[in-house]
Amino acid sequence: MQHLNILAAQWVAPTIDYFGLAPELVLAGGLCIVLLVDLFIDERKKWLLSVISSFTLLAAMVPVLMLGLSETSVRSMFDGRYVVDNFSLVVKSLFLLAGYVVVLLSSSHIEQGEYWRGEYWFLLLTSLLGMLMMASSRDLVSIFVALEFLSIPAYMLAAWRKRDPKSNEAGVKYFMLGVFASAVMLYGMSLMYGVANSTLLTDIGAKVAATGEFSAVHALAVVFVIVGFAFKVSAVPFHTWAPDTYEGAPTPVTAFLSVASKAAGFVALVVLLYTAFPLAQDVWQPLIWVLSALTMTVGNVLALKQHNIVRMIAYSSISQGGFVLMPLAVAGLVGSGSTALRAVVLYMIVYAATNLGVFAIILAVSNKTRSGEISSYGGLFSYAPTLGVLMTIFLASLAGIPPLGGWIAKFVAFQSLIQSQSNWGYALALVGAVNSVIAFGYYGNVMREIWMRPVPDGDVTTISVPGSLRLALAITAGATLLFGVLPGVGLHFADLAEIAGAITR
Amino acid sequence: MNMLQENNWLLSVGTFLPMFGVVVLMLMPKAQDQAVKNVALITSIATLAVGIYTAFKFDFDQAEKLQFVADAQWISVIKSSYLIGVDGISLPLYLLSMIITLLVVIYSLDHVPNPGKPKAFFALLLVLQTGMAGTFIAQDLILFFVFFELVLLPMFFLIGVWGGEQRQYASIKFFLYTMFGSALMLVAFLALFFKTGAESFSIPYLIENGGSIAKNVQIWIFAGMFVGFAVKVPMFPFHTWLPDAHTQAPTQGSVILAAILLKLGTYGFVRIALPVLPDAAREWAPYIGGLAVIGIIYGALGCLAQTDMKRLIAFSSVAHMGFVMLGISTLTSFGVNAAMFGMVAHGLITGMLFFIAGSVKERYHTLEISKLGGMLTTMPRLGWIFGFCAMASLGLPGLAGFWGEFPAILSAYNPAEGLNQTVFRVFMVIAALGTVLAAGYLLWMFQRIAFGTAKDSSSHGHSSSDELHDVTTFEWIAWTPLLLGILVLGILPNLLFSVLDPAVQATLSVFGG
Amino acid sequence: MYVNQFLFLASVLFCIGVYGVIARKNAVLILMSIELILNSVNINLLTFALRNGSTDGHTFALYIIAVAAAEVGVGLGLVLLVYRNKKTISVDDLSEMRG
Amino acid sequence: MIAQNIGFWIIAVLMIVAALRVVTTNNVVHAALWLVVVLAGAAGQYILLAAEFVAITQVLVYIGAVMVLFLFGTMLTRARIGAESDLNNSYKKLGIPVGLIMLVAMGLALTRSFGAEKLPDSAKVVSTQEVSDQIFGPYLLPFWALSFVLLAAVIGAIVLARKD
Amino acid sequence: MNLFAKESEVLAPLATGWFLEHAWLIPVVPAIAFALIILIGKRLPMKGSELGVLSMVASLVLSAGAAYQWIQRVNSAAEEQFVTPVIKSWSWWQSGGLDFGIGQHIDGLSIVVLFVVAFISTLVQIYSLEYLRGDRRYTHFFAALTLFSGGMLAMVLADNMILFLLGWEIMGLCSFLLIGHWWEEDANSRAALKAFFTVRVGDIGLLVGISMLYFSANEWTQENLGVSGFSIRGISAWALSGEPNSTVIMIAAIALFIASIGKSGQFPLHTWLPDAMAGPTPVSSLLHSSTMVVAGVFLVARLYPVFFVGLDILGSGGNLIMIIGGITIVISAALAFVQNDIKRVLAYSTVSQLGYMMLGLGAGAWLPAVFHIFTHAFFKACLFLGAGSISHSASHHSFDMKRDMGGLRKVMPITFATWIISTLALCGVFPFSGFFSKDEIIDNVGNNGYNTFMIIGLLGAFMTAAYMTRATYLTFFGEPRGASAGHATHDAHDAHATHDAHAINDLHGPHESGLLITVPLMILSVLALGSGFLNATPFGESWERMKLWVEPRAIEVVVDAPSGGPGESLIVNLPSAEESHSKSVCGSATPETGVCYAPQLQHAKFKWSKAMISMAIVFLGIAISWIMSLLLFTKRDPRLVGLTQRVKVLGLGHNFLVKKYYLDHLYEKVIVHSVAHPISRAAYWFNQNILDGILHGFAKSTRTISDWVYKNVDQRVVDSTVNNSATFTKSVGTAAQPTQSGKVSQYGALLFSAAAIAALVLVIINT
Repeated sequence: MQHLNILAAQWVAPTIDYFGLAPELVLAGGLCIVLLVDLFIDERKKWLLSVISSFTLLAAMVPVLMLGLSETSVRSMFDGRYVVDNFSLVVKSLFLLAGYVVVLLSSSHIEQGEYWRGEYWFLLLTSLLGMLMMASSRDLVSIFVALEFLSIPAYMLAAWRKRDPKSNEAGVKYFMLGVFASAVMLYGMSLMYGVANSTLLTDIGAKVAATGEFSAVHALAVVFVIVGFAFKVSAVPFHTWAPDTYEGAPTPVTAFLSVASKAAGFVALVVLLYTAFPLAQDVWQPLIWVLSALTMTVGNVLALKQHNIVRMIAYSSISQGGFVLMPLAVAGLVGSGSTALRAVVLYMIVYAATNLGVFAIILAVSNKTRSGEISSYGGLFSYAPTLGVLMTIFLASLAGIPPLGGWIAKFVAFQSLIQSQSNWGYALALVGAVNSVIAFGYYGNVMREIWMRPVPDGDVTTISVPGSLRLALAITAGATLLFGVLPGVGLHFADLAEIAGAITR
Repeated sequence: MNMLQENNWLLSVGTFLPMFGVVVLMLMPKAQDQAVKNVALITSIATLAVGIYTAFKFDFDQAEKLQFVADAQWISVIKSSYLIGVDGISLPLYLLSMIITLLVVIYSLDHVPNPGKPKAFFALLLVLQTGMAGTFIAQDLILFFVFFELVLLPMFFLIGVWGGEQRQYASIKFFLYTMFGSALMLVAFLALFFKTGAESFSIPYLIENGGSIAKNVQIWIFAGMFVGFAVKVPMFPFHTWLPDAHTQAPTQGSVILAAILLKLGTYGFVRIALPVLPDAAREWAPYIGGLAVIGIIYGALGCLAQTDMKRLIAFSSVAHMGFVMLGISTLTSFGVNAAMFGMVAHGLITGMLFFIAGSVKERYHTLEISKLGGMLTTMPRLGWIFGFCAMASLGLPGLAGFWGEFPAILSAYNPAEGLNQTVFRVFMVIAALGTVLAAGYLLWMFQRIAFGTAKDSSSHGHSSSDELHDVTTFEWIAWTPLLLGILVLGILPNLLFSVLDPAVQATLSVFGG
Repeated sequence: MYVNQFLFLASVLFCIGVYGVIARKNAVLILMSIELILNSVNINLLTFALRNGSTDGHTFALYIIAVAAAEVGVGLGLVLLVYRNKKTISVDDLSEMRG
Repeated sequence: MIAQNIGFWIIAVLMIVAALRVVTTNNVVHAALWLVVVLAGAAGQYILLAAEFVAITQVLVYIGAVMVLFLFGTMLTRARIGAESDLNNSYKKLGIPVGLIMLVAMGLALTRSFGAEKLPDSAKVVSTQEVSDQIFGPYLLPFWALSFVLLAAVIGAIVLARKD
Repeated sequence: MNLFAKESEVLAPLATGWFLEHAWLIPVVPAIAFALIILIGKRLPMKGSELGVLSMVASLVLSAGAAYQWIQRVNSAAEEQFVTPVIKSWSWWQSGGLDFGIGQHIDGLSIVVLFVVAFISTLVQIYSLEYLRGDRRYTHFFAALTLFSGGMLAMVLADNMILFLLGWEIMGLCSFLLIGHWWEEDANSRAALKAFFTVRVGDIGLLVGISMLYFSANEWTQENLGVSGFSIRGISAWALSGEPNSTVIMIAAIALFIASIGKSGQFPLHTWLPDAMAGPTPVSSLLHSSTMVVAGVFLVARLYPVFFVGLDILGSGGNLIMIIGGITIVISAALAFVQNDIKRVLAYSTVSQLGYMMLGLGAGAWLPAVFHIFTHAFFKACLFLGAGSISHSASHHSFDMKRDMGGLRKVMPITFATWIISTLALCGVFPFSGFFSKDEIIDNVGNNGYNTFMIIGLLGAFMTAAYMTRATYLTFFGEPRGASAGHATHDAHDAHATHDAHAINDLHGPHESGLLITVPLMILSVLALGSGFLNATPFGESWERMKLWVEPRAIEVVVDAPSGGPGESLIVNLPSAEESHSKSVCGSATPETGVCYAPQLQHAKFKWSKAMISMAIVFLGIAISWIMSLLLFTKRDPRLVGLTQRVKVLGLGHNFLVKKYYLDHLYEKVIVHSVAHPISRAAYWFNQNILDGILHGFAKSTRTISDWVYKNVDQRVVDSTVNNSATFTKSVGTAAQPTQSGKVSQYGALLFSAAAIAALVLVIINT
């Protein structure tokens, strides 16, 4: 007990690297502004809020870029509990840009419904702020708080279309399951703290191993913590909330959940695996293997059954999550760690661009058809060729067809599996290969509607796409093509993303 | 392997020029059909011009070397580079793809299939061209894979949008099948990469180092590639997508599918699978040869059972590609030469047959053989062209088909060292039997369609006298080069062999001559 | 005192909470069950804090209490929202979307 | 030590019984009250674990605030004060095996790892200052973050719950 | 004594000349003409026919020139000096280290056949100018005819087997096109298909044979002669070198012989030939009697050393060639009896005569067989053209002897005269050409000890005489019937009647044909009469010109035989009846000691006694047949008319013959139908149901799996991991709830149970 006193006596205000925190601070400032401005402006001028939000996100990119270019590669605060390293910068920019696109997607959408706009932007930005925090958090408390930080606003956003029972249902399910998962995760975290006597991931990493006196409780802790994030990335069998929530939530929110929120889950998962459990790979590798295989397969086969486009995309994104998990299943093996990390980061980047594009199209099309049925896409190409082509590009990218972004993401994932030269790796690669074929079944089905089927209601008036959606489409389509044709660009960032203090073999 | 690097911009320009055309097309207003056609035509002419200039600059005395090699950074992180080049094996196929695309574009000028949409149609054709040309010039596995896959989507849409009754089913089937193959192929590529020390995806590098992989590993890697390529070829028993795809595809799609796309698979065998994994190739060769001759007979039997002209031609592709695969499976440079020749010849001939089938469909509104007949009386020119192609297809000496078929059979008599001679000789006899069946189904078809008298036209409501016009100008322009090609290559096979031979010999040097 | 007696107490509470969230369909009761689980976590944390002689567990537990409060707030907000629309707070009735 | 131990067991049994009642009672208000027992028991255990500040916070926040929230929620949703028959799922028995498996897994792990390990005897009560030093020291950032979380929760919950 | 012609050091410089050196032009001219006809033929005044005729004339001149210079070359050689062929070769294509040439190989054999082909082609083309006048596909006809000649000539002078194959296949194609010339009739196109297909079956043998020879011989030929294993000269020399493995060369020879069987209509692949008569008569005359069908015979003659060694010609007992030839002679002659169609009679006759050629080759009578190719071409062409003349001018395009002919000798004197001359030649009556060739074959067969086959030959001669007499009687004697009697055309079964514009010409009754038809007939009949004298053995050595010019000449070489070395001679006993002599196979594998080139063969001494016997047999045949015909067709003797109906055995025999030994049934009904229908249908079924089914099954099972997962994982598991199963619910005594989904608690159950199970498993594993 001695040292506690000493610690208490020596308390000094922690030094804070404000430059390192600048992105978060900018965003925090921005969301306060949104909240305040919302109070004082006229209902007709509420569109200003979306402008402020989008500029806030872009403004937050500035310090991110500056940090990326600065000499100091790793900035560590609070005894290493909050670390700004290249990995966090890369994923922060991913969050910010994805958030920007979500703002673009939302701005026209929320004008239409009876939304609480000011609060919508506020919650969206809050959730993003939580994600930024997640990217840098390196201890259990920070990670837990960050997780709730990004989740709680998201629970509410899912229910934001207040008069739509589906939206309510989406919110409740998301909330309930989210709380269940974080409860399980917390139990695991408590055990970790117990055996490591620290909440710092690096300390835990040094202790938590698959062997030794405490191996059983290590295993329990690792499994429980992973379950918490498996929920977040909607890995099967923790995926059950995702289809319902995606379907019921307002579409821009769905886009946000399926991209940013999911990415945040992966970020935390990766950080934990690489810094907190590097010695326990015997525990988590099989778990991730099973999760990955199940996720791909179940997501795919269920997606085949869907006739609602959003629900289908929900299952599709579950299945895509399986592909992201794929490299992690061998990440603990010698020589695979860094390629697996690269694969995960690249997959997240590419997936974000592509999936946001899909949602942009869904928003644009549903503006006209007022339907979520896949069959409402019939003949899209004949009356809205640009949207048709873009949707095709996005879906093909999700299916992993060169030269669109998705292929390089899948490729790198496969690469890291095979690089492990382990039988488990090969086996999972085969499962992935088969699944990437099955996936085309439902992506192709939508393409078929777009190109080969007649217009269901015969209404062939063209779709007028709002400017913000156009911008979103341009960004996402451009990125999808860019990553595919010049994969080096995406890979460069993915390769940059090294986690400080990560132990890889 | 030494490479020649002069003029290394040529291939990139030739490959990506069509994409430029696509961009221009995209920016054009939808309504201007004529302008769309002009752009497509000009693009494909320009592409071919670049291709011809490439051939002109090609050093035929060093056909075994990669030429116009460009090696640029592409995905340095995974050690894949933009490495392109052509040698004697690639060049003919590279040019063939350009020629076929141009001819298809010309043919399409007045034959845009239902439901129209020329802008999209031509754009897809041009994308397809980039993919095909790119596959033949890529010297890096990843680049190869990208181009190999690039052709999938355009073809999917060509079949699915502009195809026949069952087009949606056929297109999905085509796509899933090929994707399945290429997924496994990709896994095999990756395994190859790591087993050779994870140094490079460059094909020349892998050829140098692939042989050192342990044999049983090689066999597994080869298995992955085999599935990928065999689906594309298609070899028995992976062929069932082909008849549906061909039958349902629009004429242009069938032509490109038959003329170029099927070659991607066989090309893959020659370019990648054999030289990189010689030990596995030796182990696999008898099985490949066996499947090839099964394909020959099976395809022929399939043909005999058909009542639909296009489907028959499609099945004949299975048989013909069987000859090609037989040649490849001998692992001798003679056999592979024959296979390469067979690929080009099959491209010209079967492409032409599909053109004819398209024109028949357009005029008679049916492809049921039993409803056709007397073509030689109603449309003598079309009938004779059809006859010419049927003859070429059945391997008549003096026409291009023969030089693919006969040497392939010949080569099976004496396969490479280490292969079981008896087995291959049995293959040879079976393959020779296949030539008879080929004569059977092709001439039978010709007899039923071209000979006899015209069938009652009431079966297809239109007045036949107006519909049944003979070969049109656009058709002439599109077909003449193919017909000439069939004839010229038949009389002067050395035009092609002299280019192929050094490269094939160099490629197969791993098998010890 | 054994470490395990606290830990087992926590785990029993946890499992009762798990039973609760599965067995209950009243949304408020589910939220209560969750509180059981969160409390079990806190017992764990404090047990370990004592075992390890560190204060981090206390801090952690406090954060959990705070967040749990926020969650309950949000949860009840959602429950009220649902109640207003559906006149029920049975989560079993929230199964419009499925499959 | 023995006194503490006796205290522990009494409270523990109480807690478990109360917790079981929380998840089995047919009366929502009863459940809430049983929950109070559990939470109070937990606070007692915290004191046994030398965590006075947490125990006090537990009482203040949980029993003081959260329970009130629950009761408000119960009333706002017009739950009957008396017993209700449809609080449970028809498949509630599923919860038993799930809970048991969980318990087995946890019990196995805990037994194997901590076996007969004992807590240190001379447990010094952790002072509030120590906790605050931590919160405003290394754990400052989560504290800030928490303020945003609570803000968001308040604003969001109001928007969702209000009539409009 | 060495019995093999050897090419060794040149004793004297051999004469050569422009025509010999440029013999390759002979096929090139028609090939160019073909292209021109196709391209511009229709615009020419005579619709392209003039190009065809001119090119054939040019080829004829070139061949004649070459023949003349070849004779000079032979004359310039010393006694016993081997006359080396004029070989020219250019590289055509290279592949895989192999070089494929294109070139000419001119020796006596090719000179003979070149001349024959060019000559008959020229005449037939001239004949066709009239015969086909007004045909709607006049130009096409001449194009195909010209292409055929080009192909055949190319095959004949080919210096290697690839070029040979090329010519061979082109002929097959032209045969297809020409048989199917009047394709509007289904029967014609079927016949064309059948012909092509049957020949193609034989072609497997050619492909296999060439391949085997190439790979077996190539090394030796490259080393010793510097030519590829495709080279005819190389293969010949290799076959005689003692190198080849006896099994390999035997299989190769059999394979090649199968091709010959197909092409030359030998038993059992002969059925296509009579059907091929569906083509226009000039085609039958040129392709299906005098030239194309002898290609099979030519193949055997060309690669004689291969067959000689491979099939052990001159060995004791028979060999495959002889047996097939013998069977063919008798069977097809018998079939000729029951035909009513004059062209079919001639077709079976052709098959039978080809059988003689095969028999000769098989029995070591190389020269007589080649000579028979020569003479047969003239008289058979003449017969066919005569038949054409009848149908053209007298019988309204009918070829039915019984219905539409009879008594034509008065109306068509020239046709009749030429017919009679050719018939006599065919029957082998002295001094017509057939006598000198056919009798020589029979004679040599006997001479080489194959007495059975000699008897078959004589039997064949008897039958030939008999069926030809029957045909002649039916056509030219008796009373005119049907169309010949001037009756209106009644569904004439030669198809072209319905298409030809010149049906108008036939409005008037039977008459003699025009000059364009009769002049070729007369020329041919003159040759049918006189060509035999080119090798008139009865008149002594000096008359045996053909032997001098055509047969490879032997030289005496002392074979030095280092003991056990490769130069050692092999002594084999010849089964000759006359004098026993040894046959040595050249064992030398080096050019220094000479390379063997052709087997030396014995020639039978002509004996009038034997000739008289065969003559007697022929006349007996003529006489019996004449009397029978007279009784049957003119007198309508009740004892004979309807005999086949009355006597069952005879009826069966007749029926058997009419049905062509049921071979066609075997082919069409059994083999073709079983291939084209059940087997291919089965294969197609296999394809659609099994292979496609697997695919569909996969798709279906994927769907099923997804259904299953959908129902069981997403709904039932969610419903409760184990609880949704009815048993579990029962066991806890509560009523089973209807399956529901989308319920938070169930989701929660899944979440917690998955976490619990994963934890349990991993905890257990990791401790």
